[in-house]
Amino acid sequence: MSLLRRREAGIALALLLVIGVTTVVQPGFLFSAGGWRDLLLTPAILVVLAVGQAVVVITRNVDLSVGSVLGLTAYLTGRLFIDAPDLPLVVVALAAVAAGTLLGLVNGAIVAFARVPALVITLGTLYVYRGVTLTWAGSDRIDAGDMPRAFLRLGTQQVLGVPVLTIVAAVVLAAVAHYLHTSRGGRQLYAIGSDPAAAALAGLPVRRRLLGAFALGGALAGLAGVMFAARYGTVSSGAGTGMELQVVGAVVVGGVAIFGGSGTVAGAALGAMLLLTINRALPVVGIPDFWQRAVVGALIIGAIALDRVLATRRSRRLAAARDADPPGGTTAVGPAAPGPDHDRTRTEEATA
Amino acid sequence: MRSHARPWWQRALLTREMLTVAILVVAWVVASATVRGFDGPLTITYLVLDIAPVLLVALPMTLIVATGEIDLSVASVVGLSSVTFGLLYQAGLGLWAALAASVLLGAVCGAVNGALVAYAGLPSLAVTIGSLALYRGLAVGLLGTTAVTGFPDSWTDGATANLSESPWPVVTLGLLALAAVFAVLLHATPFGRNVLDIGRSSEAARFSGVDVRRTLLILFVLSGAVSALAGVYYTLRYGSARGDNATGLELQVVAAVLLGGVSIFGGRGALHGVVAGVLLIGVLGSALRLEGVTVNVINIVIGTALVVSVVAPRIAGGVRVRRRASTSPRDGSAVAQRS
Amino acid sequence: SGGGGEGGGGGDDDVAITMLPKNLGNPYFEASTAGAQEAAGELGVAVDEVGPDAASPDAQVPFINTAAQQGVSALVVSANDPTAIGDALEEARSAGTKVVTFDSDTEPQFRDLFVNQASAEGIADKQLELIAEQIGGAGEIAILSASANATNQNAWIALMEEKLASDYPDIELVETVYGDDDDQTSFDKTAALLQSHPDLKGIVSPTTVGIAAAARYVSTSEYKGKVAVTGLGTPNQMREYVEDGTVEAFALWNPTDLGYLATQAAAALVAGDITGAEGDTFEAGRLGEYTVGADGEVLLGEPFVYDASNIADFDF
Amino acid sequence: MPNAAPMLRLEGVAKSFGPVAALRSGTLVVRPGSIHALVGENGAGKSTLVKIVGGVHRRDAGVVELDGTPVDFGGPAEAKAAGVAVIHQEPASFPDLTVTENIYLGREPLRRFRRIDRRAMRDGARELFRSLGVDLDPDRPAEGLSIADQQIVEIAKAISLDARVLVMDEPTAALSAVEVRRLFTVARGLRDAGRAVVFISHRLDEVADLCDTVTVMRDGAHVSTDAVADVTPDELVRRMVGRDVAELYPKVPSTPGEVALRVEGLESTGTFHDVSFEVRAGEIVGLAGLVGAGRSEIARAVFGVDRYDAGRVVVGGRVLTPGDPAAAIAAGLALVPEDRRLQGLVVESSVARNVSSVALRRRRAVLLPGAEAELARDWAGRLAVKAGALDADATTMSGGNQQKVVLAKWLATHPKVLIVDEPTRGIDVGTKAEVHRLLSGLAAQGLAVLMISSELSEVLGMADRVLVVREGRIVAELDRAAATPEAVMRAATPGASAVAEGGAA
Ligand SMILES: Nc1ncnc2c1ncn2[C@@H]1O[C@H](COP(=O)(O)OP(=O)(O)OP(=O)(O)O)[C@@H](O)[C@H]1O
Ligand SMILES: Nc1ncnc2c1ncn2[C@@H]1O[C@H](COP(=O)(O)OP(=O)(O)OP(=O)(O)O)[C@@H](O)[C@H]1O
Ligand SMILES: [Mg+2]
Ligand SMILES: [Mg+2]
Repeated sequence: MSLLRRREAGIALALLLVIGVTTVVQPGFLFSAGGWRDLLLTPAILVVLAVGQAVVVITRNVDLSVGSVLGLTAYLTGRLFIDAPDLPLVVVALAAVAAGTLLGLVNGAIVAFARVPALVITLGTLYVYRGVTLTWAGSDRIDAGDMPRAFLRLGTQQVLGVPVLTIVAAVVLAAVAHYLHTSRGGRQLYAIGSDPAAAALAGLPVRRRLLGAFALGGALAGLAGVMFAARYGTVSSGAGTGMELQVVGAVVVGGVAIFGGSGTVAGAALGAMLLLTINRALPVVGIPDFWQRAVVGALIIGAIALDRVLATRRSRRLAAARDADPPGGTTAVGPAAPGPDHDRTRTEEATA
Repeated sequence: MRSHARPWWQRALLTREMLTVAILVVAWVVASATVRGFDGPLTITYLVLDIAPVLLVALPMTLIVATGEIDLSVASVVGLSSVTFGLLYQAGLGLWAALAASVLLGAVCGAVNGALVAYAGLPSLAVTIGSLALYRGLAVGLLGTTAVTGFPDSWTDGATANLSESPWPVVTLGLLALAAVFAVLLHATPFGRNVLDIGRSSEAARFSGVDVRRTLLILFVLSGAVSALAGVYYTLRYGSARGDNATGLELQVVAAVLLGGVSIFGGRGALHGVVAGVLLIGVLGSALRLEGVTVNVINIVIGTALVVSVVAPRIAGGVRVRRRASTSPRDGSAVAQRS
Repeated sequence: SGGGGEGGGGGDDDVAITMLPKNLGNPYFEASTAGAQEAAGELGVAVDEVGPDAASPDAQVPFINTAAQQGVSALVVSANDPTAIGDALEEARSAGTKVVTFDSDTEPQFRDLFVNQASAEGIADKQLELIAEQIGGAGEIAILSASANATNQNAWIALMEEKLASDYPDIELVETVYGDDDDQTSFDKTAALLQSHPDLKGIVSPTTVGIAAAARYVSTSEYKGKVAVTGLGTPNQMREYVEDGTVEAFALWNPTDLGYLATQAAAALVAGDITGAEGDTFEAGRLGEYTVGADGEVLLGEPFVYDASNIADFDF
Repeated sequence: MPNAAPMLRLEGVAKSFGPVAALRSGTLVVRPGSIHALVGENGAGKSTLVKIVGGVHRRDAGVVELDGTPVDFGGPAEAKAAGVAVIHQEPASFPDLTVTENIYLGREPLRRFRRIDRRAMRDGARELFRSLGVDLDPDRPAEGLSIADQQIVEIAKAISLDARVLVMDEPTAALSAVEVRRLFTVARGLRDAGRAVVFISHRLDEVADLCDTVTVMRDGAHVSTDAVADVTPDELVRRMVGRDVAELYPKVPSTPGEVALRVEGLESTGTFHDVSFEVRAGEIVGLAGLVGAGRSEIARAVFGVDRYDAGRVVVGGRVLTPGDPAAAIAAGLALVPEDRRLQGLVVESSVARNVSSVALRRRRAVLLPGAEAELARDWAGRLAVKAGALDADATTMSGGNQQKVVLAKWLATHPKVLIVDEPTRGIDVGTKAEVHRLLSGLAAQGLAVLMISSELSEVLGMADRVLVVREGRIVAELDRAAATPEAVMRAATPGASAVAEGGAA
């Protein structure tokens, strides 16, 4: 645990480092109304997605369809504003979240009941959901003019200098983190990811938990869709394309093991912030537009490598601990070991 | 003792691969019968030209997935090799020199992935998501806004010309040859057996003297090299080397491989299934386009096909599902490891 | 839609035209397709819109191939790459299909006709005029373009760079970034631009997606009113920002007219009224008569400037 | 008490996995306040029966009654809820969770707002370990626990359920004597509290020691149920095997040839130190020691799957490259590893592919269809492997048969030196005898055999020489004559008191 915490501390440190360096090069990066706001605002959407993805990955699954779900729900949000102008914002938002939950449930149901790999299924639904959006939207798109001012304002509004979307992301993060850490269901998600077969043998409600995880992932993707519409003010049928890899990248950078069982949503959130902050920092420190992706890629690989180093240290420590003061299994062996061997000899002579 | 539980024809026909082959045949027949213009000679030409890069990359991907790993960086390698090839052409290199150099670079890209996965023991999914961004970044970085064009016809013909009067493009031969090579490699050599064993239990493979790391490294190098080859083909077919060439190809390839019946957990898979998977995606696309169906519906169809192809056998062979599920937890986890 | 199928039926008696924009889901092309349909209605020909979801040449090629297989009478295409789709177009033409490029051209040898929205010079000049007057003739500006390989954008940008050097000594182009015609990317690139160039006076975005995203970002930031945004945009996308004062004025030709003209030209080619040779003239319905210029170019006209005074009159 | 109404009753329970009839008619009647032994050969269907009781599998036929009321568990959860606790044969712990979380998973004590009460949980775990007399850190992750410790956690989990029926499937397979005794104490405690306990083991001495009633199974069917006092061990064995077991240790004396394997000063920090020994052609050398002494590690290092820090391994005069099993195999070395399901076999692969996996793949550049089956049929025949067909997955075989496949796989390479690690762990007496006959036969033909076993009697019965490993060092070398149980144990156990205690046991 302490070591996991150290893992998150590492990312946080890297984040601060990036911010620090960039701010030195360009004070406005932090010390300007816009700089400060974007620092908090830009990662908000990816953080929400990463939290959802982290929960799924912890169960040793993955949801590649989040980008398409975001696109669909973002468009739905806009459509509702146009087709049902007098719906209150909250209702619209809830509708989008509900839609996301539904799409997540579809993934979860197929994975949990047909016992098929999530990677394959969500790769399929990535295509399907995107196709549905394209069919529905066609060349139509939602422009800022189509959405209520009040809603668009949410995309940038600040409370006490903190953007609303950032607050939303923070609340989501806190809630999910609390659930994972302190509830039975939360711990079971880790158990399932740690060893699915053992989880089944232990009689955990594996299917229900998987459904829950995917539903949560979908719901958060839906919420992200709403945030997307509010922030970018325009939604085309291509919204969120290719986001899945960015999200998984963030989760991995955040130290959530891709094979499930370990990692925290806080880490995933930090990973998301780190990725996007670096994205924004690179041009400021003068890395030309075109080379930026390369740097991000190198960063992701670096982060995973770091994880490995830490993990290896951990298991070495555990092995050492076992040898140093061998617990139950190996301690008291000494004095009485001959016992059963004698007995056994006797029996087997008898059997002869 | 009997060497087989089931008669040969059952073993040959009642396989996951054959399901894909069957769907392909049906799709083809239906399309030829109902879709105007599908039975024309152009269909074959375009089909081959379009699927060529997917098929190329799918060959090594099949083996990688069969070990339980995955390589998502392939499309970026295609892009990077396309750019390198273009730049080398500008620099005045000959066709073969430029081609060799690009393929070599691809091999290096693959080696980097392979080293990180096999020797540093990092999860391939994560690593190659990283190198996907890295290699693509290098590709667009190298060329920026420019695109290298104007390759001599003598070069581009190799990628686009047909065999004399037949509707079959020249590249067909190359594809068949390479597919055959990989088929033999996977199904009839010790290396292939080891690949499948690693997919099922790399621990047991190690105890049988299989050099798991070297095997993985080789596979990723192959993947890089073949992707680079696809990059060159790409460049010559479209006569334009660009940093963003083949963006998103990786998902198409993975989809095709899985559609072809390779288990994402590793340990199971056959090349004829994958070839059928690639063709199926190509045929569906071309038939639907001829019907004037737009890209979105095509996406839906392909996505659904992917899901169904995985779910259907599960539901059919429900017995097997239960059996697999009830094997000892240790093995269960060892298998699930790679989900 | 089985429209393609019907088209495949008889390229000879009834005329079938395939409209292939850079990508679907782009309102600019929605407008041009509307124009195409209008023309089709008047001419009594069938127009089908097909296209990829991402604006890349390799995604465009299969649709060109399909058109060739269907043996459609004409293909009206906005090229994602000047050369990459060349072979496919040639094959289509050898199969008897007339090829008209619009909005974004290929190399001349690949098509019969290019319907140009406005001369590249015209577009470049107009945008520089606008930005110059909006920032008072001096200061740093940046360009937010579409994809790095977009033919027409790159052509305009090159011209703008020349013009800046020669005619606008006090205006400095500090950076050109690429939003790939994706809302989110363009939006974030705008943010990055303003971050990294605190003294930036204006942003020119010669693409409808880019200018909308830039305007959206600026309108919600403290740069509103301080940093000018202009370029090429559609009224519906920009209305919001013109009304709230983020954007003073922007330019664009009428994409509906562009699609209309392109379709008229295609029909004329099919009918054999013109061959695409310089000097050919044809009747383009409500737009009147047009003449084919050097290397098969037909010029729609000069770009039109939209601002608070007139934007209410347009809806596309 | 024995004639109280049954707490658990199974009658003619059947279960098949596809073609395999794992259980034909399982019958088991367990009364409260009784410890009931369930014995049978590998593949007799014990674990399958247990898994049905525990709700892991659903039965195809038959009745299961709990306290006289018929039950049909849909899953392990239902079984738990009904008061049935099962310790399965393969411990299944969650490496990423702490030991405590492993024990209480799904049943964590809660505070207000249904939040987990971590303190209460930790204290509970401490208490459980105290009652089992082991000191495990409740907060350490389960990752890296030795098999034995994993088994302990399983036991603690089962006990914490405070169930009416406790079923233990070979819980002692990996336990040390002391742990076994403590486990027995706990079990007796439960019995005296009126619970029903089912105990599965291949060690008949343990059955005699702990149980009051014993049920014998063979080929998935019930054979007999008696009071333990009424049946002799060899009678039990006869019923289990269905035939008389031949001599268990058919050791043919052989004349050692030249040195086949020489290990010189092998060193691996933390695991073993300065290990040197020789094995000659035609002799069987036993490697004795307590569980955890490091014998497997030595074997793995010699074979090359593990690296070592110093020393060298010489096979047939050739010095092996460290950490390169391929080289070892080429030199004529073979290792039958400790864990056959994880290391010995690719259980998802067919018998044919497993048998031919090493021999054939080293010889052929291209594998023609049939070649594998050919080789496999030959060896499966020689070792009398029982399998549906050569292309049947190894998963579907019972422990004993799987072990034979592993042996076949290595013998097919015609090795000069054969290392066997726990060759008969969890294997029934019948198969055991076959394996022993095979080994001594091979030795007689000039094969050099290094045998690791935790069963002292096995080592003494089979070995020409015995090397004793203690805490990673070879502390004694005894020839067949000198190798008495006392001598070996004295060498193996730290502290002289060992022997005294041992005698007492
Ligand atoms: N999941 C399964 N799929 C197919 N066959 C199985 C499965 N589980 C068990 N079997 C078969 O059922 C038979 C009984 O197996 P089981 O594990 O119950 O034997 P056992 O008495 O526990 O043997 P051991 O003493 O080695 O544990 C064996 O032949 C085994 O191969
Ligand atoms: N499951 C395990 N994982 C990692 N290390 C282990 C495990 N079990 C034991 N060890 C450690 O490895 C060393 C040797 O253990 P091992 O059980 O291999 O000894 P052994 O002499 O082979 O005993 P046996 O072969 O009877 O199990 C000891 O230090 C022990 O703590
Ligand atoms: Mg068993
Ligand atoms: Mg051992």
